[in-house]
Amino acid sequence: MKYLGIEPKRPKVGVFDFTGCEGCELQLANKEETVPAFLQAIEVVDFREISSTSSDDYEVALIEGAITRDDEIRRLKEIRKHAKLLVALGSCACFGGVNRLKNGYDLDAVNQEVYGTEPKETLPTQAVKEVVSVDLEIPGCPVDKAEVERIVQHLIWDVPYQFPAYPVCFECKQRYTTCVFELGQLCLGPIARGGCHAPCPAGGSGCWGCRGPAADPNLEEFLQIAKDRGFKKREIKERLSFYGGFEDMP
Amino acid sequence: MTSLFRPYYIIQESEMAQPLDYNRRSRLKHVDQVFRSEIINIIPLTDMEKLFQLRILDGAERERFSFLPGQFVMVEVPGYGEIPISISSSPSHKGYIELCIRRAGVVTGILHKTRRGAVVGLRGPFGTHFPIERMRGNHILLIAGGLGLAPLRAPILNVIENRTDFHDVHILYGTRQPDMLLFNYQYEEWNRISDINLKVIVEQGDESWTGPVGLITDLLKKIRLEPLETYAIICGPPVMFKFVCAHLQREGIPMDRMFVSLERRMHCGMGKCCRCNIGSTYTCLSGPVFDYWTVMNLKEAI
Amino acid sequence: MKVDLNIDLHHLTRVEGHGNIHVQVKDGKIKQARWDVVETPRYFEVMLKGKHYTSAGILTARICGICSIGHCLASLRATEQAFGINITNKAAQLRLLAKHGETLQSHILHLFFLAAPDFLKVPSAIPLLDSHPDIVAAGLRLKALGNRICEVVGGRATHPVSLLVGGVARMPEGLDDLQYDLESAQDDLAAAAELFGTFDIPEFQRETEFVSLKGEEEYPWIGGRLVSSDGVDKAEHEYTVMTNEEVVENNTSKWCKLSRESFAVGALARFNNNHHLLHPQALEVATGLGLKPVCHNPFMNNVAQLVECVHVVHDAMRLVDALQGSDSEPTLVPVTPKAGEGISAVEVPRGILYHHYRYDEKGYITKANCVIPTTQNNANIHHTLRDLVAANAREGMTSEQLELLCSMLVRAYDPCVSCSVH
Amino acid sequence: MLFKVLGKKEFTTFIELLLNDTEVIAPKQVGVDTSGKPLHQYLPVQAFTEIDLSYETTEYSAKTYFLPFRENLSTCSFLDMVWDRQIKYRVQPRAIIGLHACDINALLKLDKVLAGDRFPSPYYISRRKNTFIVGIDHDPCEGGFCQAVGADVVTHGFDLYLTDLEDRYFVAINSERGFNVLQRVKTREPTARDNNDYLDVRRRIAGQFKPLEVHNLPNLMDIEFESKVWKKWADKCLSCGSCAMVCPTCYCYGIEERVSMDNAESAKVKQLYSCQFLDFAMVAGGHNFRPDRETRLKYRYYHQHRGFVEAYEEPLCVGCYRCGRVCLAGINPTDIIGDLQTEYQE
Ligand SMILES: Cc1cc2nc3c(=O)[nH]c(=O)nc-3n(C[C@H](O)[C@H](O)[C@H](O)COP(=O)(O)OP(=O)(O)OC[C@H]3O[C@@H](n4cnc5c(N)ncnc54)[C@H](O)[C@@H]3O)c2cc1C
Ligand code: SF4
Ligand code: SF4
Ligand code: SF4
Repeated sequence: MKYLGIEPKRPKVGVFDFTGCEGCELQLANKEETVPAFLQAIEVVDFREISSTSSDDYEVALIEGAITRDDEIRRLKEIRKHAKLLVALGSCACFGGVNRLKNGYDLDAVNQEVYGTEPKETLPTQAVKEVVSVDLEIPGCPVDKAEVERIVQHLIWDVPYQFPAYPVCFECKQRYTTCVFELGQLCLGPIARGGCHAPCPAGGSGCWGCRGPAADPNLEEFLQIAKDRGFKKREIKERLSFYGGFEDMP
Repeated sequence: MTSLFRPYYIIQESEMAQPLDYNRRSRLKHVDQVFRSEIINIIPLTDMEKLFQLRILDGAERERFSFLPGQFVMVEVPGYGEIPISISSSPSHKGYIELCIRRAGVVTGILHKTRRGAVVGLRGPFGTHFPIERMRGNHILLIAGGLGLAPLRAPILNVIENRTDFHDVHILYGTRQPDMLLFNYQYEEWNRISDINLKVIVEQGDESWTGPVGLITDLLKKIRLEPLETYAIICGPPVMFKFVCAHLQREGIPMDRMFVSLERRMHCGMGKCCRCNIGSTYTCLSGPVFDYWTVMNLKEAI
Repeated sequence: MKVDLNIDLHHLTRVEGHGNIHVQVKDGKIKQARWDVVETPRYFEVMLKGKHYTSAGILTARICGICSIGHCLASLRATEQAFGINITNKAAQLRLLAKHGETLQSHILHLFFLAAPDFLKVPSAIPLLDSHPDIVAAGLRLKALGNRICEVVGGRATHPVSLLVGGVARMPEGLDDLQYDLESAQDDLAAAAELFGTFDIPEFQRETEFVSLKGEEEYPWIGGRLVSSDGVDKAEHEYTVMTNEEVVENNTSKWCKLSRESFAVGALARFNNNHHLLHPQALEVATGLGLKPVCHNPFMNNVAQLVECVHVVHDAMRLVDALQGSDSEPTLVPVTPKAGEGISAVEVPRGILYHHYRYDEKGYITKANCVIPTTQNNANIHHTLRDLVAANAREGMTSEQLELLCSMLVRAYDPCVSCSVH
Repeated sequence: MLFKVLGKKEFTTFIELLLNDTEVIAPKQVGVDTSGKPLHQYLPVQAFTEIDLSYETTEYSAKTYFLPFRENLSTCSFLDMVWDRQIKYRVQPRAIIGLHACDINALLKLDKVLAGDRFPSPYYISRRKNTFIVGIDHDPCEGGFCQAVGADVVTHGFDLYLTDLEDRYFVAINSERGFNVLQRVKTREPTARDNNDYLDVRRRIAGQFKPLEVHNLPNLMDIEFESKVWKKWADKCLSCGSCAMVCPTCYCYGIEERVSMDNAESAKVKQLYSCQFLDFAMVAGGHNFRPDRETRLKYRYYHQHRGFVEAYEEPLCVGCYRCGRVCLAGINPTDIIGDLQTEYQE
């Protein structure tokens, strides 16, 4: 619909999946009450998981999943050529996601363990930005559909979108959640990027940092706090490396 | 049993009956109402700035709306956000106001896409103003850098309209490049008015630029001042007004005769959201216009 | 008879994950008829190694974005088996409720948005927004209901956050609203049944072995004995006897077999083995749509899914009722890790899922194995495909028609390919 | 002020009266912390037994019932060039039982900013006027320094205020509304003994506070503007905003406007914010007036103990110590103020 005389353009969107659980793609079909409006605001020209139409004529490419094989690298580069705007959708695409955990092992041994004598082709996990240039990253495991909707709106309006600068803690407080540290559990809330509305601490698991670090996180103090509260190095490390989002941090 | 508490309906209370008047600091509680205003004209100034002429739709509200040079309004594009913008037109001009807006983010970005006829919301005017009354009978320096001409245009027009009230009037304006000059179609007019000294300078000229090249302080050096009978208004980025004010101070102009307009993040304009605090002074209530002495005394102001 | 047909379908659409169909019929002879899974392998079993028990459920949920709750529950149960933990009855009810939400969400997604377009002859559900808005709206409402259940109990629709080792983090809020929504879903379910009644489901029979959990008193979802329609009956921890995984060429997914060259799991298998435990209303829908045990038409898996939707909605109502009236029994019991091995079997939307972990005494995983339903189905899909081609490679059949039929067959299994290559 | 004495049994009746009539918010135990200490929160209650008036403190203040974390300010419906705005203020009456003096004082300070001043906030006033407040006296909470900032006693801003005299409550009545509601139950006039007991309790409470020097803070803040103390504490700050969320007086906010996916309507939502966030003072184009933790942390104290004093002759902080308790990094007002004083003395 037109508003203030601005004719909204309807961007042609392609959705492409690489190594991941397809949970982020699934989110595009979630938040059902606005799905029809969402699908009217954009023109889906390629979305293998829900549609048999396929096309190279897209402006926006949403990339889900990490890159773990040669054919994926080739396919991604091809998509990059067509897309005006390439968006990494979800933590796998943004950081490698949980797939990155395999990078800690020798890949031959990994293959041996799972496939025995018939190893399958695989590369160390890479985030999308490690293979092609990325215009926008939407983190989250899975992504938050409400946030995706807002970002798409900003794309349509052609105005910048700013991710929240605050950490998850803030949203936890706004939900009246009792701090999970108070309950004796580890939580990355103080250093993880907010915007997810803190479902995990509220649900009882503590934050695992799926959205990567908040703007200017105080990692040093966080490590001190975790240590003071008796959490072991191994546990903290496991948590920080879980989604690959804290990979670049010292 | 009748219920224990009678609900209190704020809109029915007597205070609410008063008309909307932000300037008189009324006790009115309906402060979240906006004036629905129509964009009557859009005038592109540069690649980044456009001048918007806005008319309040409701006739009675329009009649009542008045402001002083230096004050700002909160402009709301429903759904996108609300931003502070200085009024760029003359206070004596009734009927519509002019806002010069640079494309910078969400709201300004959307405003730049709207078309004539679109309706936006206005609240205000808010904030302090330049003390034009006090300046009468003095020499006037009006100095702007870059987008600073937007807030300065109101006092410029005000001074021009009341030219006889003032002694010498100097308007100095500088930008980085010639294509960034705002309101260049008006210089001719301002310059033709005898007795107004308008000088424009750019930091980097181009092929077509014939005027002076350099910093705004270069223009200042050429002006002979009578410091104790001069008032100065300086609008522009902090680095610029810091240099200019320091220069003028050395020339002997008292710090409380120089006025600047500060910019801070704002969400309400009413001293509630705290986002514009400098130290702990609300820019929206005690500013945006401050004299230089106050600015010097505000910790973290520049 | 001269029948030449060629299908070279890369990355079949409207299924989860990447798989290819290759068919070549020359002079009426099948040269090849293949279902190849080419999804990139992810090596979850390796990633699990060295992880703390608190991470296992969260990590394995990421095996699949559609059945994340199923994976999480299988993982928790395996860990609890290893530590010798018994969760409370209330926690079990909550978990089952979350599972029902997922089953509903997943089945509806498949039925309305992945499968229905074939029957309505459109490439996706998107054009249906304009042509059949009522159908789309009903589908979205049912899917939303499934997701809401997951959200209320699991804390989030995809990748649950409240399901922990030892039970469920907290008693959910909003059960009243849920009950109301469940009751109001009846009309949409009836509409769905009516819609599927109008669909032309291909007639095709193939004698198949069906594997599922064995229901004792209730339609089975979490844990219990394992059965096959060919008469195998094993305990949960003997799962390897049921799966017999092997690595095959051309496939990043493994293949499984039991009494025959392949077997099937999923809604149809559960129905065939446990139909007598379905809610009467669900059975009525089954009868109405011509689904009778033991059904050997793989396309009828769609109908079995719909029947299960009816069943889980009714069962969810029962669970919500029970939970609302329940006492102050905790939802979470304390957990002390210990060295040991745990195996669990859970019926997820696409069939039976096994998780198997070995723990050290500090609660870190030393070995893990997961057997995914689609992994178990892949061989069967492959073999059925060949039979389907054989039955249809006759005069008048075009490559396009056959491609659609083959695609519909694969989709009928609702394969979760990335899962199968976890 | 009028005083009455209310028996404990009548008090139960009184609360039940409220419960039957309106939404009641009261301190409620929500769990225990790692050391087994009970945790309380102001939450809606359905029965008298859920209320625990002997609570020491709550993690969150009652601020959220006046300044919700998120509040819809208005909605707009669009039609191409024009739009129509709807504003709704909350008017449902509500009662909050068991607020301590500091929390009522906090409301009085918020009143100054949000209900008085040049632009009163209708959203706030509407909630404030529709909330029936019953306060209660209590022994100092751990860490609290309300006496130092003059917030340990409260003389107005409530409807009723209770002092527990073991078998009965001594009730101060501060509003006509309070008076009327109290008339629904049996009360009696205080006797000399009641008065004595009441004053004893007050004296006992007042005698238990630890001193903290704050009177010189407005000046000290300016003198110690460049102090190393700020950096020392700011290095620990996580910029998570928890302090501002639990504080009964922090009122800063941000505005978020959203358009519905079908472009038919929009909502203007106010979200309480924190001055500790990186983008608190960031403007378009990326300039940030307080880019580092040090200036942000300092600003919070500056606002509370200097700016507010300048404007209203009293600090904004009521000494409830909630910010100190919630901070994972252990940043707290007593230590910071203490450090500043020490440094000043050196
Ligand atoms: C008193 C005053 C007068 C101003 N006058 C003018 C003018 O005449 N012409 C002009 O082009 N600009 C003026 N500005 C700057 C203008 O307000 C910002 O450019 C504008 O807010 C950017 O909004 P946005 O939504 O496009 O940017 P975004 O980056 O999307 O900003 C998001 C929000 O941050 C806040 N914000 C961001 N930058 C500023 C800022 N610089 N000042 C205040 N709030 C900000 C606003 O609330 C805005 O909605 C003035 C600012 C102030 C304080
Ligand atoms: S980011 Fe998470 S939800 Fe998204 S594809 Fe990866 S594992 Fe799945
Ligand atoms: S709370 Fe943490 S793990 Fe959970 S969604 Fe938010 S950022 Fe991700
Ligand atoms: S600053 Fe801290 S101690 Fe002071 S009122 Fe706020 S939360 Fe309480």
